[in-house]
Amino acid sequence: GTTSERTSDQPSAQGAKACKGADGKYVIGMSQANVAEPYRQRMDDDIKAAAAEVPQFEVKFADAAQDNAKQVADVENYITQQIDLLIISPNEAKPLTAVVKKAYDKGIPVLVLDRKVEGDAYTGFIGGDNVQIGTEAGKYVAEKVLPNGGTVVELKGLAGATPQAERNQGFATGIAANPKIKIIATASGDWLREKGQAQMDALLKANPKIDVVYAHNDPMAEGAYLAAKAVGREKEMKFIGIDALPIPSGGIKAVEQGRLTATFTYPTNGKEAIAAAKKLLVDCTTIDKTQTLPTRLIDKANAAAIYAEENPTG
Amino acid sequence: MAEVAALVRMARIGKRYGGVRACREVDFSLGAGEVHALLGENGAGKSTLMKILSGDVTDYDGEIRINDEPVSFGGPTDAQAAGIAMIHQELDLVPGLSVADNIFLGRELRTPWRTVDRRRMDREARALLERSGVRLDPRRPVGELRVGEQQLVTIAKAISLDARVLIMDEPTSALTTSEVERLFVVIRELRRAGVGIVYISHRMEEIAQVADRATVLRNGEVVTSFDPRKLSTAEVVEAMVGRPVQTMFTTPDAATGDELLRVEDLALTPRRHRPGRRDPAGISLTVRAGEIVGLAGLLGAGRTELLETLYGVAPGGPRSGRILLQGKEIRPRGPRDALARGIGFVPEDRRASGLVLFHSILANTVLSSVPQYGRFGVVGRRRERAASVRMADRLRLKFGRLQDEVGTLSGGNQQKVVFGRMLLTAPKLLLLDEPTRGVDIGAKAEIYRLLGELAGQGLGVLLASSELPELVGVCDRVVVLRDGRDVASFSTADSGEGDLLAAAMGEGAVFEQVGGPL
Amino acid sequence: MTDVQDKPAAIAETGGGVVATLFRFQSVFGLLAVFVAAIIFSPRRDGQILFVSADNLANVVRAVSEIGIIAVGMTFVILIGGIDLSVGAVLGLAAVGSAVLMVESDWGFLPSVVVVLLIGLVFGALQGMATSMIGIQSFIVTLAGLQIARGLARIWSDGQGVAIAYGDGPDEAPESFAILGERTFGGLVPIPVLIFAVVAIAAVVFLRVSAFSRHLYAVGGNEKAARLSGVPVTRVKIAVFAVCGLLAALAGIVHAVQLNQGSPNDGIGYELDAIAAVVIGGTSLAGGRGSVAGTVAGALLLGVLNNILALNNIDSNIQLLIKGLVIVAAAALQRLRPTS
Amino acid sequence: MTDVQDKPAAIAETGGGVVATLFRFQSVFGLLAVFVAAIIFSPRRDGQILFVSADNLANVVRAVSEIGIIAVGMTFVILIGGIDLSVGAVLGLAAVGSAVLMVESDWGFLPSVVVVLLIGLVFGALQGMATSMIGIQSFIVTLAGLQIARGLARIWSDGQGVAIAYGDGPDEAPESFAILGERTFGGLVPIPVLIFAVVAIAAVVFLRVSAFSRHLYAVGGNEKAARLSGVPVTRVKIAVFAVCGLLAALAGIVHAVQLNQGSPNDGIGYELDAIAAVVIGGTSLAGGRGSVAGTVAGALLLGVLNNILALNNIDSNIQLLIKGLVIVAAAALQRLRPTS
Ligand SMILES: Nc1ncnc2c1ncn2[C@@H]1O[C@H](COP(=O)(O)OP(=O)(O)OP(=O)(O)O)[C@@H](O)[C@H]1O
Ligand SMILES: Nc1ncnc2c1ncn2[C@@H]1O[C@H](COP(=O)(O)OP(=O)(O)OP(=O)(O)O)[C@@H](O)[C@H]1O
Ligand SMILES: [Mg+2]
Ligand SMILES: [Mg+2]
Repeated sequence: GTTSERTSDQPSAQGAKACKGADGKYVIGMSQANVAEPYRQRMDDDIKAAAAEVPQFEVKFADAAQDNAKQVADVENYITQQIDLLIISPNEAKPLTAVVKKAYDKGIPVLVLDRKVEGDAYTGFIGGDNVQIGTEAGKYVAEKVLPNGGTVVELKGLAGATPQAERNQGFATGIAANPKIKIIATASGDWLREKGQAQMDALLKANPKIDVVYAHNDPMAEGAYLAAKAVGREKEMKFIGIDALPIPSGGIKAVEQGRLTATFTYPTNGKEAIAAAKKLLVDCTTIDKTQTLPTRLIDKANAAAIYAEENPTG
Repeated sequence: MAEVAALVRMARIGKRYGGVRACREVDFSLGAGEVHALLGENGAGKSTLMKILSGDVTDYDGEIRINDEPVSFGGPTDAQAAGIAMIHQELDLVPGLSVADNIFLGRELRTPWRTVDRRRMDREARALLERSGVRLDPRRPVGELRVGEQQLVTIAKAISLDARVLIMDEPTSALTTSEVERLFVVIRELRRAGVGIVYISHRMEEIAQVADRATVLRNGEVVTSFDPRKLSTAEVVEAMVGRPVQTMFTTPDAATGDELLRVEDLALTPRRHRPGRRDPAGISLTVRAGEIVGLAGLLGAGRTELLETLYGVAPGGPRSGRILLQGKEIRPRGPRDALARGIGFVPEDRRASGLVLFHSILANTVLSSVPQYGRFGVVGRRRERAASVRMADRLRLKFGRLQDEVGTLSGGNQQKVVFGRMLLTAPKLLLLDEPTRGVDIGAKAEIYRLLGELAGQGLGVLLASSELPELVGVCDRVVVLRDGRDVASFSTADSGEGDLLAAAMGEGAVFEQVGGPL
Repeated sequence: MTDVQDKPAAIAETGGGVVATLFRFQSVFGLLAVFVAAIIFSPRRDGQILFVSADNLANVVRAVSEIGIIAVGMTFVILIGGIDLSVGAVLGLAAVGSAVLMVESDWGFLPSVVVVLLIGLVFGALQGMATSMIGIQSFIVTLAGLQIARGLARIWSDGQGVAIAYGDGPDEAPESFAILGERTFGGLVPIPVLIFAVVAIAAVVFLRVSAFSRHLYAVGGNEKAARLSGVPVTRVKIAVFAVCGLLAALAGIVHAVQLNQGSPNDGIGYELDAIAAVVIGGTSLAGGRGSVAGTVAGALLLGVLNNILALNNIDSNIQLLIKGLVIVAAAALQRLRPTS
Repeated sequence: MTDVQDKPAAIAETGGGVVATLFRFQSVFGLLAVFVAAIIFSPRRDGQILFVSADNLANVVRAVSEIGIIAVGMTFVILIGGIDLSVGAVLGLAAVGSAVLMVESDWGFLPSVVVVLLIGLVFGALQGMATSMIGIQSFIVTLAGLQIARGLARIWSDGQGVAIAYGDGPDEAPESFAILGERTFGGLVPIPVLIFAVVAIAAVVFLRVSAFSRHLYAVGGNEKAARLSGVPVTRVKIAVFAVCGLLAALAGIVHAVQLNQGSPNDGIGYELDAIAAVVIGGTSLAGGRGSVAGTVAGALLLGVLNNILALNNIDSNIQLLIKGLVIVAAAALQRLRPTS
């Protein structure tokens, strides 16, 4: 990064200068880490939908395709275009810190979604808490699903991804309350449905008794379900996922249709980001530096209702 | 000459390649049942003219008439449909396919279920091959055949087309005398059946044997047309080259020096057997400084393999016997090692193993010697240019500019480039494998003159050739190989082609003198 | 690229006799070695070797069936001296296509499948035209094709996976489609495996008996010779790329039915797996030599390897290392085959 | 694969004269076209063309510097008729290596950089040996190399990105390293751009003047002929793969410093971008012809294209389509270069 300009003494980036009130027209740049992940595609969609409600806003989207360097370039291009506000969902924290700071120092308000950047050179962070989600999932298994103990296999996300580590760590904390629960195997499904399926094929083979499959996201849980179904063992075990995307191929539908037992929402924050942008640009107020959205348990009881709630127009 | 029943008539044919005019205003005709020889130096435009006739080259000026009907071919298939088949100079075969598949490529025989009738193809291929006098398993992949065998396959393929016009572009360049004889039998049969044949060759003695008429091209133009039985070789050559060429062959120079190379009972058992390879199985010979020693033998006698072993590129495996260079035993480990010891090698298949066809003449000429023209790993541009210009002059290379792609040169001139590359390494011993294959008679004379000159300076030469006149004319001594062994050695001062052939074919073989008056 | 070090070798499909048989045997040599290793290293339960249980073997083959189907098409393309990097993306496009047509557009089973296969066919044919008629190297044409197919799939699906539920309703796919994902022959053989087997056998037979296959080998072995012999080179190339696209689309359908969804991100990186299967199977990237039988062996080798690593729960990073080394070893084994 | 349809063309580095000049001109032709298009389609603000602002141009070149450095090495490999799919993974390995050595192992700037470069060199050389000495096709060797390098990077970094902070502390990297990411010449030229320029110029000069380059072209043009002419083919191949690995490692260092971290997932897919740059630059995948100048033009073309699409905020899916089409168009343009 560029280290020459360390002048973040102007508080304008807090929104003061950027704010032109309700008469202004605002171009918002949204830098997405990777739309190939359904969760992030949904985040873009949520932002698009929410921004459509704000006539002053025009949102542009860029996709870094999971490449830090590409995302740096995307943000730099936004700076060149002199956008009015940057929303970024960083691929990784550290590599994007410098360029986010650069935008912020230039007076562009920055909203960071889902994954934090380092330092405090941004206007606001909105995100979920993966450790907490993992803990909730663990507690749910420990208290509701296997109160008398049992065996769990864990399908992890891509090695090296932060949420993977956090969802793993949180879950361990969550089940710690019930020492009769044993994680008998873990495997890496790289967030992918087919990878989850292939790994589960082998896990089923190697483990005659599995009570719960905990997957770090819904697609892997679905893949595991398909693998179990193929050998007729899907009824023997419960499948728990994370993300609960309110889309047809998402986890909420899977719970509603009985494939998954439960899933936990990982909010996309899209709606909240536009709301925060509106506060900054149109209302000329300030926002909280950090806004953590809670997770929600989705089970058979509430799945249909929540799906409808998240997709108001159909 | 009876011009009455002209099967093919080409009028005012012109073709340019960039600045090169390969053909200009060429008139050419061919009658049914006629064997029409096409002669000319390398680059005279023979192949180009015939590629035009066979539909391979489609953008040209002039007119072609078949049976007095004007035709215009969009590709080789059209020409084949019109009854014109061509044996290409650069054996165009598919290495991975079997002999039979190659012969019937593009017009496979089918079963009633439209599938390939492999059995019938094999049978017919075998019959075709036998007709040209070859015993080859039609199921063998062409890639593992010798160059000579491949040439026979292309001949069989062309014959199988049952064409009315058969163009043979240097069909015998890799064949030895006995296979050539068989081919001539076939040609005579075809002629009797009314097929018109265009025969291109640089082997003058063949022309008189088979051709009814000959046309000479020079620089893309027709210079003369004549009855080959009525002209002497010297007159023909003069027509081709445009000036009188004196002695074809250098007189053997008896003044030889010390022993340069001694091979003692060399035998090699490759670790991995390759079908069709004939590795040395007990060869002894010597080459003295200033001596040109020939290697004679039939197709597959093991000449190429001997040269490869001496150059260090033979397959690995236990070997017996010794190789001594200037009295010291050596075990050539590879081309670099051999070159460092002063052994140079000109391989037999220049396109596959000699040249980078799309690189410049310059780059190809200096490839083996480039590091020596500069310092610190930097190329000395001026010196390498000078060296390659010098070599081009010395070999009388016919070319446009040094930057031109070597692949655009005519075959003989390509051969000179490979030759020149080795000379630039200043070898003590030169291993030549069919060095004049496809080289015109004028250029051959140059090469022979050069060999004589180099021998005079103390270079030793081991020359494998299938052309008996060349062996007899150029070499001081000829060693005959058969089945990987040396079976005889002759001094050319007191033996002729007949002796060589008899030795090559083995005992009891009846030898019939080839070559009539020319 | 021409790796010129490639030594000549008999080709299995056209050469006859002992050499060819030997070579065919060699092409499954690596597979045998890996298979034996898998048995040795397989975890056991109650004395039973888990790896060789019918269930597990069915899983292994099911898991490779998609790559296998793609690899058959890739074999053709590589035989003519080309390469097709777009197959993974075409798979994704086809998966999305089947899902969207059946679920969102409410088409029937047959029309959906036919249209999706046609899309693959046409996409492949277009790539074949670009490479054979304009003369752009196929690597670059299909690299572009990859991006284009991926882009189309994203646009068609709005970037999200399209879930496939079965039934007669408006947003449901016909039950007949689901059959493609089930098992047959007493629940032993998954239909995808059956499809793969049919494709592979058809390809092997086709290469042995058809005249077209001679043309295909000729185009890859010596294009000029092929042209001079009257082989319709351009047509052969277009046909081969079209078939490769068609098979990629077929794999996409199989993919969608197995995962109950079509996602634009399906099949990322499959092209490399398919190429690995082909090359491990002994087909030369220089074109002109190789066989579908070898490719099937190569695909199974990769499948067995993946399975045994997963059964033993090897750390995913170590898996990467082992897979890399086994691929090199398998390719090195290929070099031992008898050369001409 | 040999795309045999490749027409012969003069080669730039060894031939001289008009044809060569023309060819060199042709290889930047596509770049010029895209550049002009970029100016035309650039958004403007206050009458200023955003695309041509010094800042933006610096960004464009900085963004391509890593791919550019890799593509230079890739050019060498492709010139000898090989391919290197491992470069992206080696970049990741090198990025992880620099971060781990400097931050976790507390090494100094120079030793870290030297060791990381050596790792790239040795990794490349090993791949060169596998392809030249065992004779496995480079596609497969480096496909395996990709997995191995990626696996090693994951293991070395425990699967996590290693953040780079600067300072004298135990868990901090030396400030001297940070300089590699800064700008020079009045804050205008980013150092990565400078490194890329130096590498490119050195490579161009090297290919024009060195005797080694003759050997390199000859190996790619006709390996058998080169061997028989006394060219040390094996050594040339090993050297070329080693240099390619070295440059990939250099790109990895540049990557790490620019992103302030080394992550094992860095550089995924970069190999395809690099190959695209090489081929758009007019180098034939069949080996033996091409130039580094063309590659630089190709890399810049891709960079300008990416930039102008982003500046216009083209939808990322449409971007995929456009990029695919432009790559094909650029390659088709190459076909127009003067043939023999
Ligand atoms: N494809 C080509 N591109 C450029 N020039 C060519 C090409 N083919 C032939 N030429 C040139 O055309 C001329 C005639 O070549 P041609 O091959 O017809 O000669 P030839 O008489 O057959 O010679 P040879 O006896 O050596 O075979 C030569 O100067 C040659 O360099
Ligand atoms: N089965 C084979 N596999 C690999 N290389 C072969 C095979 N057969 C022949 N060769 C090589 O092919 C070349 C051509 O053989 P060639 O046609 O020259 O035989 P020849 O010259 O007619 O006979 P001679 O052995 O007398 O030289 C030689 O380099 C030889 O080593
Ligand atoms: Mg000729
Ligand atoms: Mg020979």
